[in-house]
Amino acid sequence: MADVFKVTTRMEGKYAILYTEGYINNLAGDKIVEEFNQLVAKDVKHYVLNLQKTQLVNSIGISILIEVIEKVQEIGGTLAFCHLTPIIAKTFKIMGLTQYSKVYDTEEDALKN
Amino acid sequence: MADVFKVTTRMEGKYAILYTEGYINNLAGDKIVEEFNQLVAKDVKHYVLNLQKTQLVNSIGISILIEVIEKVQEIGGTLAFCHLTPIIAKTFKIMGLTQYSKVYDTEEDALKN
Amino acid sequence: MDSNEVFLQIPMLPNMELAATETAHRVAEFMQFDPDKIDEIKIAMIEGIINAFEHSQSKDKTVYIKFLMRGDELEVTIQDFGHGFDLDSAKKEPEQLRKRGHGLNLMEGLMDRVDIYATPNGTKVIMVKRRHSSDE
Amino acid sequence: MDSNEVFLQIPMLPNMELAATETAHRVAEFMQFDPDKIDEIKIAMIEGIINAFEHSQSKDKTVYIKFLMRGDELEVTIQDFGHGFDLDSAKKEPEQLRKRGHGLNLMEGLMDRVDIYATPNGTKVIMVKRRHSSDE
Ligand SMILES: Nc1ncnc2c1ncn2[C@@H]1O[C@H](COP(=O)(O)OP(=O)(O)O)[C@@H](O)[C@H]1O
Ligand SMILES: Nc1ncnc2c1ncn2[C@@H]1O[C@H](COP(=O)(O)OP(=O)(O)O)[C@@H](O)[C@H]1O
Repeated sequence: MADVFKVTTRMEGKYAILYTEGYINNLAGDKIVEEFNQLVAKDVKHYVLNLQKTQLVNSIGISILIEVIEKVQEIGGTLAFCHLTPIIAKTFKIMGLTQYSKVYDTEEDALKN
Repeated sequence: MADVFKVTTRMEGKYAILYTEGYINNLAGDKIVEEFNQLVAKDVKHYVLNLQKTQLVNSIGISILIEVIEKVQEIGGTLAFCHLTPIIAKTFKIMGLTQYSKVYDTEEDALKN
Repeated sequence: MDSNEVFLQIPMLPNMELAATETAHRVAEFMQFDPDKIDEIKIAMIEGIINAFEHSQSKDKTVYIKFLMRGDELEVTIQDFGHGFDLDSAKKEPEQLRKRGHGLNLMEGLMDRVDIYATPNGTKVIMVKRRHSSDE
Repeated sequence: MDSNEVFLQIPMLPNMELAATETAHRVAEFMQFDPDKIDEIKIAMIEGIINAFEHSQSKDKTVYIKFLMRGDELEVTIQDFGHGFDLDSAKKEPEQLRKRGHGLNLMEGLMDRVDIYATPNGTKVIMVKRRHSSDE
């Protein structure tokens, strides 16, 4: 398990792809918001969160992601997730995230749609 | 941390390079011996153990590696280690392994020497 | 102690819940649970433990965790000696895209059985996961 | 319990020592030990724990582990209620390429201080690691 949470961003066309690494708890959620705010300031509207390197999440961390989803909706943008482990996908479903943002298997799929 | 220990082999010239993944305990040591015995049966004499994906070892696992070193010496072969974490290198030193087999930083270095 | 029990006491400090999930990992692996089931146990446990961290206000600032390996079943007990809570009002229906208040739902959604005993002397969450769930 | 203590009781079962090393990891990370020092603590602990597994013959088949965060120091106690051993005869000089018998040396080589109390009622190993060792 990655010990210190990290988030990095790669731009592809109009999309910002955020890669998380490690446990998404409240601190990790805050780091994602920080990264996201910088991108919004640069007028980026379309986001993909690639969670391939995240095995564990907690509901506080995810609640922060919900805030991000809301903000993206406010600016008329889109946010999709990809590379969720089956259990993180299940967690998102229980928490109702999947109603508000799309979940794709791969980054490619997320960018195509 | 890898949960189930794995060892895989790649041949390069006269060298067999064994890649370990996960905690080297007694069971892992036995798996390495098994792999090694198959290679000896195929007349391979020169070995490199790449421990890049091993973070933890215990002295029982390492004692089994010592047996492997002895067998290699018996058949007039060589065995080198590479990609040890600093603490595994320290562990090997305390256990006296570094007197009997060489330790290299990279696989390249191990194959050159 | 029976050799089918594991005890862990953790202080309410950042990321200490991961000590518990890693212990769960070893125990469930020993019981030959498959990796997805192990992840389900881990996320459910995180929710139980961070609830105690966040809400219990226990004076000893400690969470007591017990793992009981019982044949095909792993029973995990998460206990604190805080002030407890009212289960009925906590279990309100999830609103649309409600931000918080998913912990109890997650535990129930991820485990095979969850029993919660909340009293003014503390909270005890007993969660059970079976190696072969009936719903799969 | 003080909030600077962590307790763990593990049964003598395969790989259960990894539950203890992961707990150590979280505790040492919280104390801001650097990654190499954390690995040193983990390998030293593995040796103490597998010794109890292999040699103690304790009837309760349990190892009791305590972590004490004490300022810059982490103190780890590993205890079993087995038959103990004679420390002087166990600490013989290492032979050339001796296969077994490195556990005690490893603990001493990897930690800043190791005290062993072995009696016919069991063995207690107290190991200390400082965040800033003097030898580095
Ligand atoms: N161990 C506990 N001690 C005290 N109160 C608790 C405990 N666990 C849960 N609760 C109460 O139950 C409520 C619902 O918990 P949960 O579903 O996990 O959502 P959240 O933690 O996001 O509020 C909490 O807000 C809290 O009031
Ligand atoms: N917890 C323990 N209970 C009983 N005997 C022990 C314990 N720890 C160590 N010993 C004794 O000390 C000896 C040396 O231990 P160690 O240096 O770890 O080497 P090894 O375990 O390879 O024999 C063991 O062989 C055993 O006789």
